[in-house]
Parts: sequence; structure tokens; C-alpha cells
Amino acid sequence: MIQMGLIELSGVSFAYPNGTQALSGIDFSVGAGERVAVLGPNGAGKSTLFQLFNGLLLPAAGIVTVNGRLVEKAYLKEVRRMIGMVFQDPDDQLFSSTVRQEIAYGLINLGLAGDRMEEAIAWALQMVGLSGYENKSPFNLSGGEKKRVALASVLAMRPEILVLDEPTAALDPIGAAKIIRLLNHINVELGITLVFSTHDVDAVPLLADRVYLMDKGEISLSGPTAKVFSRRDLIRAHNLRLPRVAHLAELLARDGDYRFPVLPLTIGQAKKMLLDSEDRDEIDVLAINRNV
Amino acid sequence: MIQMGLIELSGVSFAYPNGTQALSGIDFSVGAGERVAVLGPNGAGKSTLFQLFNGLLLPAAGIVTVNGRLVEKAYLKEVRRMIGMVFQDPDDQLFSSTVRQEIAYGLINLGLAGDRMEEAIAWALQMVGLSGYENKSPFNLSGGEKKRVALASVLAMRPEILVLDEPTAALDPIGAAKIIRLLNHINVELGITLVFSTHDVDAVPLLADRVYLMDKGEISLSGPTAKVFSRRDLIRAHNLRLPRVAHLAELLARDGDYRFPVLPLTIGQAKKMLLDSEDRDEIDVLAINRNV
Amino acid sequence: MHSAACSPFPPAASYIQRLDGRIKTCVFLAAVVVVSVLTRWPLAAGALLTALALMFSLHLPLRKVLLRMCIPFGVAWLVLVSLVFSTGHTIIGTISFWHFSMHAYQEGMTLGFLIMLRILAAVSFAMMLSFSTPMIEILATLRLLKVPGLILDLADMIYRYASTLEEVAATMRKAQRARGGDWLPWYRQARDTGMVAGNLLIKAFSRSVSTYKAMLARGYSEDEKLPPYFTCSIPAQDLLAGVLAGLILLVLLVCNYAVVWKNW
Amino acid sequence: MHIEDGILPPKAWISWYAVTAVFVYAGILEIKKRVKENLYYKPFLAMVGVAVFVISAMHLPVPVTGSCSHPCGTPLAAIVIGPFATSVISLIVLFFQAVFLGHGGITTIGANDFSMGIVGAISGWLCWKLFRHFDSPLWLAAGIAGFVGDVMTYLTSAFELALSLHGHIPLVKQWMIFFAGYGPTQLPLAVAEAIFTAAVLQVMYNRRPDLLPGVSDRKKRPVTLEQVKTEG
Ligand SMILES: Nc1ncnc2c1ncn2[C@@H]1O[C@H](COP(=O)(O)OP(=O)(O)OP(=O)(O)O)[C@@H](O)[C@H]1O
Ligand SMILES: Nc1ncnc2c1ncn2[C@@H]1O[C@H](COP(=O)(O)OP(=O)(O)OP(=O)(O)O)[C@@H](O)[C@H]1O
Ligand SMILES: [Mg+2]
Ligand SMILES: [Mg+2]
Repeated sequence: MIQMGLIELSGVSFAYPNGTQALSGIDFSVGAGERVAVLGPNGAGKSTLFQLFNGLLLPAAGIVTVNGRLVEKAYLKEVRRMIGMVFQDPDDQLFSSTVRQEIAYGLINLGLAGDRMEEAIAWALQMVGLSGYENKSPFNLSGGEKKRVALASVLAMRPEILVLDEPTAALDPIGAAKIIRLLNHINVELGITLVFSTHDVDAVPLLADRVYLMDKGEISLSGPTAKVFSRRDLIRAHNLRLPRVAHLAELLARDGDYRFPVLPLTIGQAKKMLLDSEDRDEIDVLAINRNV
Repeated sequence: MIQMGLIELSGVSFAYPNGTQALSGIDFSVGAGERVAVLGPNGAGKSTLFQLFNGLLLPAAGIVTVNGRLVEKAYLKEVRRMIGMVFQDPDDQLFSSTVRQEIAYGLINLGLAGDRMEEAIAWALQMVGLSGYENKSPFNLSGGEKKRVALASVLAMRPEILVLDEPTAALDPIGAAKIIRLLNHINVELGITLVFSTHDVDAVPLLADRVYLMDKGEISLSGPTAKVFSRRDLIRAHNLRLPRVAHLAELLARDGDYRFPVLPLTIGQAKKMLLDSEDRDEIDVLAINRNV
Repeated sequence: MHSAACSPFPPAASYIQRLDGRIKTCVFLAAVVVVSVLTRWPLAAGALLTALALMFSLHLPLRKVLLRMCIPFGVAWLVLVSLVFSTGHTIIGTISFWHFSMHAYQEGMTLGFLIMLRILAAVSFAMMLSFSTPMIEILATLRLLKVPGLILDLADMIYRYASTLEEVAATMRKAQRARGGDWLPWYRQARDTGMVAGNLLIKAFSRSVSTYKAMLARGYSEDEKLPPYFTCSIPAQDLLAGVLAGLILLVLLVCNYAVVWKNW
Repeated sequence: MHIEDGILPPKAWISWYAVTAVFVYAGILEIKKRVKENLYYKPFLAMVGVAVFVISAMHLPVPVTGSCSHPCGTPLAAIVIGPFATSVISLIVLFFQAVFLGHGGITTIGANDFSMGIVGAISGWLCWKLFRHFDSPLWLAAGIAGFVGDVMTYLTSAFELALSLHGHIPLVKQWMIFFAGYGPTQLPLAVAEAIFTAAVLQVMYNRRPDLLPGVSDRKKRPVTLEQVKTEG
């Protein structure tokens, strides 16, 4: 089977044992090095979808492949080594008695030891801004600190694909911004592919090349970020909203004398457009989109 | 002791048994009918602070009073009746088999029974928009619905003060907007005082009259919302950020020809200011602040 | 720990804590077994004193130690009392009350005293193991000792989940207290406890599944051999200490069984 | 009930180890089979183990026997995961209690597991099966199982002590003396365990019947935590 994407799902359905049809007929694909966001209201099936990637759940119908390999018993180990997964609720993920052991857990399973392990632990903690927390118990941390430890424990394993279920939830704004920078950095520098879900619509244009919209277990829309957010009608129909600056621009265009060739999605874009529009010039849309 | 505020803390310190000094020298006050937001980075001590209000934790030093009563063993019952507390994670709060039982739990503890209890349950469910959910299991609800059941279970007890730890966390944007509307409604119609923490800075101007900034267990700044957000230097120094529209306005003022008498905090304000500034008129700041 | 090379734990304060986990586990477990088969009370007493002395070298907070000794001591002296009145034939005294009388026997007294010493010594060594060695190292050592992997896997998970359950229980309790659960009559509280326990278990079950998923996602695989936990060999110094301790235990056994004792 | 290190002579504790090993071996085989069928059986077992750990650590010292009283939790475990798996789980729990709490002993794990994890579990489980066979209500069957399992555990424990320590007193008499020693604390505890077992099972059945297959319809099906199709 020739598969283009690093992760490919086609026609995937999944139902929980209590009968909830969490996913139906999902087609999904992530290319190497891409940054893909999955958006959708509560209960859309985002977390369920992510657990199919590394075989924590197996589909009732359809096919899941990772790097061309079918996700099934024989390849699970390989697939799981390739995909690092950060869970939505850090409480679910933390199970060791110190932060150090928590991060070491995955590394030991990778066969790392000694200085290389120490280095990896220190690096991961530094990345998430928790150096010095090594000997604390993960259970005695604040909500946001737990989230960071969970992220560090996966980051330390340097997977090829990072799957993050709401990576910025429960983080303070600066922490969230840092994580976004960090993720962009590892995407560019280490070539790690990113798949994440989030409710923070404002962060999506900063972190995603491509967006999937989910609702009620189905993919309702997908495409490049700017394109998806231009379908305001669909966005609103699926219980989502535009990024706040886009909303502002929309209002300005509706009630005032402002015209926007495309809605700005980030503060940077909005600034550029508003400043340019002072001169009421035609705006080079493409240039703006390039400088996200 | 004469206390003005409904909740008053003075010189309060608290350390966890493992030695973490979570709070030190906190002065905090909430007046009747106010809407107070507590902002701060991860680990600042917000959740810890909230647990002092109703004596779930007792301070190591300093005084906590609620409605003029010292929060200590003898008055705990009274205090907890007065303060309704909604936890960050609704899963922590829900433990009954049906929504009805969940809401009844607190009512039975208050000694309510029979028709009055039924009424209270129906009323609370209606307030949060979940009438008809009585016999569902709280565990099969979506994130937003769980949050609302948790809120209803507290609301039914008719507290005078609602304390909410991150009321919009983990909710999809529309769900979050609904909760914000609901809380404002509760505040206005029932006169219930609101104290909440959040990381969603953009929502703060919509829901708070007054803001406390916390960092490392201390209050670093407090005051009316607009005033606090005008101290951009301090905001940034304490790992927080401005609401996104305020940030945009700041950039526009810095790099462009825009002038803002005050930074707009909400989309509505920003729209008004930007539309007004097209005519380059002097803007009536007070009018804007009144129409948040 | 000689270097962090062997295990993900911070350097520890005392000599015993720095010893290799494998040595500690083997020696302490062996010590527990040896002291509980001693039949000469002077030897048992000596073992107990040694254990207590070693325990001080760990710099444990005294309160903690005393608290831990309470349970076994409470049990131990009761053994003594009950044996005094039930075992033996040489009557050394009689207690009578009303028209009951109980004889105290010398043999029971000796045996009870011996058992009391053994209990305290064995518990002290077990306690030292738990205070000086992380559970993960104990389990890893047992793995080296060929204890069935399934049992150790389950043990590892039980150990991890214990804190999960505790945490879930604590938050649920808090949520109840915040809604006035503290002032119910006792029978309501009893029913509440049952209800909460049931819900707690269910919640803990779902939590345990999530945690297990997290373990799987980070490379845990059950049907394969786990990578060795101890990645370096035992340092010579520690090995020497271990062999020495083993010899001492052996000598203790020999003294107990092979040497002719006069009249103890 | 936990017998401490040093109370039993080597001959006794080694024999108890041997007896226990047979049951534990059967348990391991059973668990291995189930784990193959359902990936999420292991965390389920572990969670039951934690429950047993917590329940059986709530103890009171008992004056006569040099031992202590506490509920066992093993009847509940046996109902949920079966008696053989329970013997494995309680073996682990006893090890932790010996090392962590100074509660029970290393050499006496065999003896303690026999009383708590084998006799307690099997007797409780038999009662449960019997009552359910005659369609008794869930709470009654569970309650009886809890009570019987608890009492049987203590009978066995007293027997183990008496067998080794009866001195010049006849075995049966010493057995009864030891058991009587447990009585004052254990009878109320057995009642409490009965209520507790019943309450927990009822709640579990109401909320997650999928955790208790074979309860609603008495057909035997393997226990599965989530009958999710997984790698297992
Ligand atoms: N373990 C489970 N058993 C049964 N149903 C479940 C389970 N987990 C999730 N569901 C249901 O499956 C659907 C999809 O859930 P999922 O957690 O994937 O949503 P989500 O998109 O991640 O939502 P959120 O944004 O709130 O995290 C929901 O209707 C949910 O109630
Ligand atoms: N149970 C606990 N035991 C020990 N320390 C704790 C405990 N809970 C929290 N802490 C510590 O106390 C400090 C304050 O924690 P708190 O939960 O109040 O922060 P927070 O402001 O609510 O953070 P967040 O925004 O991440 O929820 C943190 O440094 C945290 O590590
Ligand atoms: Mg989710
Ligand atoms: Mg918090």
C-alpha cells in the first residue's frame, strides 16, 4: 500500500463499548513536518481520534497507517516509539512519585541510561520551564505545572510525531505562548511533525499549517488555516468561533469604513492590515499570509 | 471586628505539608455583589487561595473572615453554606449516579426535603439550561454540560458567593461564552457575588469588575479591571498578557497613526474606538468603559 | 547512588541510602528471614539492636520511626502476654480473679519473649528497606531474582495507582465537604461512605485505564522483556559490603543452630 | 489477621508458602489468559489490588493473638475478578503491607495469603455464587459473601496460629481461644465489611455494569473492563 502521509486514516469509525459512536467515516492525513490542528466542540471526538493514531484504541472499521505501517499489534511498538502523545488531562498521564522518575519512565523504556538520560531529563525540564522540580511529586503540583511535566515527559523521548491533546489548556498565557514557540521551534529545528487539538482558536493561526474541523464524530471541513477560517458560516455552525482579531475585523468591516481583503487571523496580520488600510491601498494578501 | 467586605483576608499565609509556601501575606477583599477575577501564572496560588475561603484549608498565619465571621471550626458550617465552590475539574466534583442526586446532595445536607428540594433542583437546572437532564448520569455528559451540572449543584444551595476555579477551562468557545453569560446573569439577577480565577485573559473584561494579580503566592496588583490592564509593564512582568484586542491596539498606537485614550479591552470597545477614531474625534472614555 | 547512572534518583544523604539497590534489597530481605528463624534470644536481641543502630544512621525523623514501630510493638508484647498464659508447664505464678485462675508458665514466657524480639527485629529490617530503597529498585531486584514478571508488573501498577486512588479520594472528599458533607448524622455518613467508595472505585478504574494508556504510549509493552532497570554492574565497594553482610547473617545462623549453647 | 514475621516457626511458614503457591500459580495462568483477551484487564486488576490494599490496611490490634483485626476486601475482589486472581493480588498487597507498613511479614506472606487471599476469597465467592444462583438480590449475596469471607479469614488465621503455638493445650481449644480473641473486634468489622461489600457492588452495578459481567445475566463471560477492541 502506498501512503503519502505520515499518519493516514481512511474511512475510520469507532464506537465505545457503551454504544457511543465517537467517530464515523473519518479520513485524515498528516504529512511529514506538517503542523495540523484539530478543532471541534466538546465531545466532537478529538481525543478519541488521537488515541487511534498509536493503537490505544483500534478502529471498528477503516484503516489507520503510520509511516506506511498498518497500526496493528505487530507494529505497535514501532508506532508508539514514533508517536509521542500528550494527553488532555495530565492527571491521567502522571503516575510516578517524582517528576524525575516520571520523565525517566519513557526514557528507560527506550533503553536510555546514565548521562544521556540525565541530559534528556534536564533538557526536557528546561524546555517547559520547570528546572529544579526534579524531586517534587507530580501529584503536589498546580494544574498548569502538571501539564508541563506531562509535556516534558513526552518531549524527552524525541518522537518523530508529537500528538498533543490540548497542549495549552490550563497553562498561563505566557506559558502557552512559550509552548507555542517551543513547538514551532521543534517543528522547524528537529523536523518533528505536530498534530494537536485545542479550544484556543486564537492560537491556531500561530501554530497550524492545516486545520481539521470536527463535529459529532465527523470531519466537517479541512484545509489550510486561512482557508478554513474564511468559512465563517461553517465555523459558527460547528460551535466554534473566529480568532478574536478576525472577529474584530469582521465587525469593523460590517459597521465601518474598513475593508479587508481577507480577515486577519493574528494580531500581526491585523496590525499590518489596519496600518495599510490607513492609506486605503490595495493590500497584498499573499504577502500577509506568508508573514504569519 | 468591623469588616467591610463579604470575604476579607488579611496577612494570610499558607504552606503545604511538603513545605511549599503557597501563599504569603495575602490581603484580599471582596464586596457584596462584586465580580472579582484572580489572575496569575501557574502555581501562583490561586486554587490554594480559594480553598481558604471556605475552610477547606486553614491559614498558617493571618485572618480569613466571611461576612464578618472568622473562618474557623465553629463557623465552618455557616461559611460553607454561604460560599458555593465550583472546582476546576468537574470530574472532581461529581460523584452521584444521576444529575438529580448530584444536585440533591448539597440540599439534603442543608436539611431540605420534599417539594422544596424538588423546586430547588428544578430551578437550578433551569438556571443553567439543563432542564430535562435530571435522570442522566453526570458521567455521560459533555465537558460543558458537566461544568454546568457542577454549577447547578452549587447554585441550588443558593449561596451568597460563588467561587469558581477556572470556570471556562476545557470548554469549547461557544460553551465558554455561554458560561460567561450565565454567570453575569446570575450576578445581576440573583445578586450573587462572583470570585473566579482564569487564564483566559480575553474573557476577564467581560466578567470582572475588579482584578487581583497574583504571583508566587503574593498579590502583586489589584484594582478595577481597566486600571489593572493599563499597567502593562506589571502585567507582563507577572507572566500575564493583555487581552488580544488590547495588544492589537497597543501595536497600532505604537506603530501607526492610531491614538487610544485607553486601551480597549473587549472587541466591542475596540470596534467603537476604531470606528470613532476614523473621525479622529476625542473619545469619551467613560462612556466606553460603561458599555463593556 | 554512586552516579545517577544506575537509577533515576537523586544522590542520598547516608551510606545505606547510597548503596546499590540490589544489594540493599537482597541483604535486608535475607536479614528479615534470618532473624525470624533465630531460636536464641540473645542473638535475636543482638539483631534487634543492630537494626536499631543502623536505623539511626539513616537519619530518619524519630517520630516517623516510633510511629512505625508502634504497630509491631503493640502486636509483639501481646504475643508475649498470651503465650505466658498458654504455653508451658513450669508454673511461675497464678493470677486469680473471682473464681477463675490463670497460670503463668516459664516456657511461655521464654518463647513469648523470643518471639517478641524476632518480630521487632524483622520489622526493623523491613522498615529499613522501605526507608532506604525506592520501590522501583526493590521490584527491579525481585525481577533479577526471577520472581514471575506478571506479579511484578501488577505490583508496579498497584504501587503507582495507590497514589492515584488517594488523590481521587482526596478531591472527592473536598468536593463533598464544600457542600456541607461534614455535618450529617452518622448513618447518613456511613451510607455516603459506601456510595463514595463505589464511585471512587469506578472513577479510579477509568483513571487507571487512562494511566495505563499513558504507560503504553510511552513504550510500556507487556509481552516483551522490559529493558533492564539496572544498567550498570554493582560497584565493587557495594558488592563487598553486601558479601560482608551476607557473611554476618550466615554466622548468625551457624551460631544459632550449630554452636552448642549452655542453658540459655 | 496479618501474622508478623517471627511468630511462626520455619516449618510452618514454609508449608504455608507451598500451599499458597499452588493457588497463586493457578491465578497467574488465569490472569495471563485474560490479559490476552483484553488489554485493559491488567490496570483493572491493579486497581482492585489497590482497593484491597486500602481496605485491609484499616486495622485494629487484637489483644489475645498478637495480631490485628481489619476488613479484608478479598471477598469483594473475588466477586469482581474471581478467587484465583484474588490470591495473586492479595499476595502482592501483603508484600507491600509488610515492607511499607510493618503490617504482616515477609516470611508469613504465604500464611497470610492463605487465610485472606485464598480461604477468604474462595468462601466469599462461593457464597456469592450460591446466593446469586437462587436469584437473591445483589446486595444480599454480596453482603453475605463479605461477612462469610471475613469470618473465614479469621478462622483460618486463628487456625494457623494455633497449629504452631498451641503448646500443651489441645489444638482445637487453642484455635477457639485465638478465634475468640479476634471476636470482639472482628464481628462488628465483619458486619461492616458485609455492608461495605454490598454498597460498593450495588453502586458499581448501577453505574458500570460492564465492569461486572455475569451479574445481570448469570452466564459466565470473561470480565472485561472495556470491551473495546484493542490490541489485546
Ligand atoms: N471512555 C468512554 N466511554 C464511553 N464514551 C466515551 C468515552 N470517552 C469519550 N466518550 C464519548 O465519545 C465522544 C467523543 O469524546 P472525545 O473525548 O473524543 O471528545 P473531544 O472532542 O476530545 O471533547 P473535548 O473537547 O471535551 O475533549 C463523546 O460523546 C464522549 O462522551
Ligand atoms: N497538594 C499540594 N501539596 C503540595 N504543594 C502543592 C499542592 N497543591 C499545590 N501545591 C503547590 O502550591 C503552589 C500553588 O499551587 P496552586 O494550585 O494554588 O496554583 P494555581 O495558581 O492554582 O496554579 P494553576 O494556574 O496552574 O492552577 C504551587 O507551587 C504548587 O506546586
Ligand atoms: Mg478531548
Ligand atoms: Mg489552580
